[in-house]
Amino acid sequence: MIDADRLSKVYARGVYAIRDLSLKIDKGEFVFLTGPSGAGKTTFLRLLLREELQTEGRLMVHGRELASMSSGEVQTYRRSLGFVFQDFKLIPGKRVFENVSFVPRVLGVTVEQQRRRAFQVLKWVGLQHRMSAYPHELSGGEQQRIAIARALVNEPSLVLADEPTGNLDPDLSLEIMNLFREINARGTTVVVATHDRELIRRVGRRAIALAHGSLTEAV
Amino acid sequence: MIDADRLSKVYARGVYAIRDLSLKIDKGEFVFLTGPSGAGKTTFLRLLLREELQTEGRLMVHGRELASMSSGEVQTYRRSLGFVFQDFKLIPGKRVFENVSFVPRVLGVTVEQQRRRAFQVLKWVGLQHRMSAYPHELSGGEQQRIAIARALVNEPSLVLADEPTGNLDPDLSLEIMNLFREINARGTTVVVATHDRELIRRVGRRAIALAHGSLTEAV
Amino acid sequence: MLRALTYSIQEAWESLGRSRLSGLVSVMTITVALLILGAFLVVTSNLQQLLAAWQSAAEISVYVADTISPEQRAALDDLLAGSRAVASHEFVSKSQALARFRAQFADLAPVAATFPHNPFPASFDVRLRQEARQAQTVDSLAASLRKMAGVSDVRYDRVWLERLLLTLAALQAMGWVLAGIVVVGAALTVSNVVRLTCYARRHELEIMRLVGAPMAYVRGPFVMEGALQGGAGALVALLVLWSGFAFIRGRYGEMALMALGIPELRFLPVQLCIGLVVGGMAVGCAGGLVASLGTEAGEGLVSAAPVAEAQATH
Amino acid sequence: MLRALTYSIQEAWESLGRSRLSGLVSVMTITVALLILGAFLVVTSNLQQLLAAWQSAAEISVYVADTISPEQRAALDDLLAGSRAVASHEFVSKSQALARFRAQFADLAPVAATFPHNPFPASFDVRLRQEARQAQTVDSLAASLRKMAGVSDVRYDRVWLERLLLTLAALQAMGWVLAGIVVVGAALTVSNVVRLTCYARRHELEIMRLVGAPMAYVRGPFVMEGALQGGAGALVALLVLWSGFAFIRGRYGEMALMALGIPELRFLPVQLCIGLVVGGMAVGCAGGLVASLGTEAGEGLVSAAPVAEAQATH
Ligand SMILES: Nc1ncnc2c1ncn2[C@@H]1O[C@H](COP(=O)(O)OP(=O)(O)OP(=O)(O)O)[C@@H](O)[C@H]1O
Ligand SMILES: Nc1ncnc2c1ncn2[C@@H]1O[C@H](COP(=O)(O)OP(=O)(O)OP(=O)(O)O)[C@@H](O)[C@H]1O
Ligand SMILES: [Mg+2]
Ligand SMILES: [Mg+2]
Repeated sequence: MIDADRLSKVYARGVYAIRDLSLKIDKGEFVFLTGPSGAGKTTFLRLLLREELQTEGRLMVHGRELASMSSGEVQTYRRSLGFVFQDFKLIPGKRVFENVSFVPRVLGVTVEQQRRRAFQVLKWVGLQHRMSAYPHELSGGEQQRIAIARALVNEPSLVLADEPTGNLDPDLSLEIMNLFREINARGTTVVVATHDRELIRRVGRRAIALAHGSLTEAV
Repeated sequence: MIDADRLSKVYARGVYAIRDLSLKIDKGEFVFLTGPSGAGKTTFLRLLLREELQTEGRLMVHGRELASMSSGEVQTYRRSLGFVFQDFKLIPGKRVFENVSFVPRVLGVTVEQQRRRAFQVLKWVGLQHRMSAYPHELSGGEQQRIAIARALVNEPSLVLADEPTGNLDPDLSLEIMNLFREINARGTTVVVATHDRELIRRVGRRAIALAHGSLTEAV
Repeated sequence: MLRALTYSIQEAWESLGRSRLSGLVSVMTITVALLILGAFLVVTSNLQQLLAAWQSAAEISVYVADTISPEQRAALDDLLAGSRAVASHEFVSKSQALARFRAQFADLAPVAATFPHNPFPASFDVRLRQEARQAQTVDSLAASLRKMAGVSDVRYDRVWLERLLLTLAALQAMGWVLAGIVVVGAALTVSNVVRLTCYARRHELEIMRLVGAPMAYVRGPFVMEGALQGGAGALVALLVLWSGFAFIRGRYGEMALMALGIPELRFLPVQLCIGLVVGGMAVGCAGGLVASLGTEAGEGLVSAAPVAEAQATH
Repeated sequence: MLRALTYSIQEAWESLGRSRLSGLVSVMTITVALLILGAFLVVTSNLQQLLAAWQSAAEISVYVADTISPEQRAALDDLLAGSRAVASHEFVSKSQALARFRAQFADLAPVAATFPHNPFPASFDVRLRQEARQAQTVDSLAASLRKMAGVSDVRYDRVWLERLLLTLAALQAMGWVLAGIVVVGAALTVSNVVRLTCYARRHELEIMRLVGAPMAYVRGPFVMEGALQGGAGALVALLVLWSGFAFIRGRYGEMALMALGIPELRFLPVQLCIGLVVGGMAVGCAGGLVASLGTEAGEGLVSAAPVAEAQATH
């Protein structure tokens, strides 16, 4: 599914965020991406979203090289992804329900489908009762769960979650991970970046550890 | 130092974020505020910042009732605080160093004092080498550390930190907590909201646990 | 496609409803720009009537000797009819000239009564074409007329002619300057409105980009909102303009017609009104499109800070 | 306080430097608003000269019988001198009247030569005060003049008078309408610029509020930036206006003076120029102040979405 080959990403000022990274993630896998602050986790996920282009090396998803996609192909590719942003990126002017149903809506899904899916994912993250609140009326953890709901609403075939439990307590974190496991069981590939070693231990899936942009150990 | 008496905060739509909360924090204490997502931690800190006004009850800091302060007094009061926001609130258009020295600058500190203090706190959080980067060029954890540095730059007598380690790995989290402990040892009162039970256990200070806006247990 | 359209209309409508003050300011700004443009057009079109009225005054008088033969007169008539500089000409006989004097100078009626015989010469009153109204053309026409047999004198008011020329040129220059300022103002207005729209929609846009939404969805609401605002602005501008026009006409209309010698005070023709509304919508659409493009490219239009922020946390 | 000032200037300067395009658009918008205002003032002040020139034309002619006695003439003189409606009056003798006829109607010089004796009556040319220039006032003055001994006729051109009245009224009405539009436009412009400034500074402002920064620091940079932009806009507007004026004067100046009978084409007086610059800075300051107040209160000016966002994550 995901195949990185000697991948490097250099930002302005010569900062190596990813350096010579080679790794493979199979279709249907559930993988943790871990490592200290600034290790390159977000950068790797952003490369997978094709928000950034690598400086060197090759990054393939579904057997397609991301760097060589046309902008139309990027659109199509992104529609098959679900992304949980580290900073949530909720739309402040829209209610929770609209925030979640916004994605299927702009992808041209029918109105009933939009509502059905949005209800379902809000229920999954336990926030159906806060449906008509605005994001700024929610606590940090609640906002994070809305961000998770939005990533799942479109039944993506690949979920990329950047620190999705940073604002959640351990019990809730585990619940969310169980949700990811469920989705994963239905065939979706899941990549979760997290610092929470405890969580990784409790979920017990493969963890890829980065440090300074390179692999350190593959547990 | 901090004295809450039957404190309640009701948001619009009748959401009780804090309900009947009574607690005391002494001068020079180091206290954790914990509890599940939506327990009211942020709300309590925002009441302490006087960003919100309580609906019922009384909240005293330094023996002064916060609700009865004039807007001039609020200014003076806030200058004695250091606040780490859950969403960082860095200024996107300013470099890291400017972001940190911004606070002493707008409080009328001399230029050398500004630079000296800003250097010092950046060193504390281990980011003096990223001084001239813009916030969007930093990883989530790096941004969070800048937010912490900014809260400490003005040598506050009370530090309120909302989830300051949500984006940091366990080792770094402990380092930051050691920093807080150091400041605390010099007489500053510190209140840290966090989900990280492991961290609380390792730091070993008093923890106030909230749930649904009320105390559950005081460890 | 239909779904994208529905979406665009819904979003535009919602956005207008949500940020009412902001939308109002945008609409009012467009209104003012179009109002100035419209007022300019109304004044211009009425001034043109005024100029036309002025131009119908006789401009060259060709005095004819009392002894002119019918052939000479016919030759003169032919020359004037054949000249490309002449718009029209008219023969004024001796008795007509006397009658005209009596009518114009009623004060001197007793004087006229004392004339032993009619002292006024017959003449041709010649009106010039607008294009030909240049001092040299007139001079050369006058010179060739003077050479004709039976012509006693050719007179024309050079000062009046130059005043007319000058007034036309000044009006034209002022018109161009005003039009230029209005265009710059309108462009700035639209760019300000567009930047505000960009700011207001940046979160939606970022999400759309990141989930791979089709362009129709990304740009649609912008274009729709622009069109709605532009159209509304144009309608309001027309309404205000018409009210102002009706008020002025009601108060000064009759007098204006009498005094200025204009047949009627004219409002903008219907086609131009429709044109203004369509133009307003088009400008709004274009602004919206630029806004959507600008935000996509993620630079320039919005100042440095917000762009940085759009890419904020990594 | 000094430190706050330094800070304000630094921040304002930095902010202008950072968002160059944005600052440029703001300055240009202010420029256009002041340009329209300035052009309006220049045109108005020159039109006033034109009106003054028109007004100096005689408005009432009081014809005097050839048989008038010196006492009667003195009585008439006194009446006119004492009337509050009269600006000035001048006696035109019979021979002056004849000379005037010869000069004005050179065509009819041969006719004049045939007159057995001077047929023109002597008269008083009366000019009216602007305030008195109302049909009724003139009518009653004329009536009382007619009753005087030795007066053979009182003539005044009602059409001309009404035309003058009408033109004045129309110009005034147009002036008010234009001024109104310009004021609304300027207000909208400033509000747009202010909203953009609010957006650009919202992060700084929030932090300042939350750390208890003194008001001088919160508002200073806004006010400074507004003042700089307003001042720059005013200067550019004056420059453009002066260039335009110099161009028009260079090209049509001489003719204009001759044709329109204005003593000179005037630019704005120096005081008004300074006033415009100071006014631009004041408007900028005021806009900045409103922006800082608006952002503090955290509502209204900025549309719903960004406000929500300012309070985003809890
Ligand atoms: N746009 C950018 N320009 C320059 N440097 C950048 C940029 N984005 C990230 N970096 C740098 O690249 C490195 C890796 O960043 P990245 O965001 O991938 O880390 P991360 O593993 O997600 O860290 P965290 O756990 O703190 O979120 C960091 O040192 C960061 O400062
Ligand atoms: N402005 C608001 N309007 C309405 N409800 C709000 C508002 N802010 C917070 N709430 C609600 O109040 C409750 C407490 O929120 P608070 O932010 O204090 O929780 P928290 O303990 O900080 O949670 P987290 O750990 O997820 O950040 C939540 O249920 C939240 O939805
Ligand atoms: Mg990260
Ligand atoms: Mg919180």
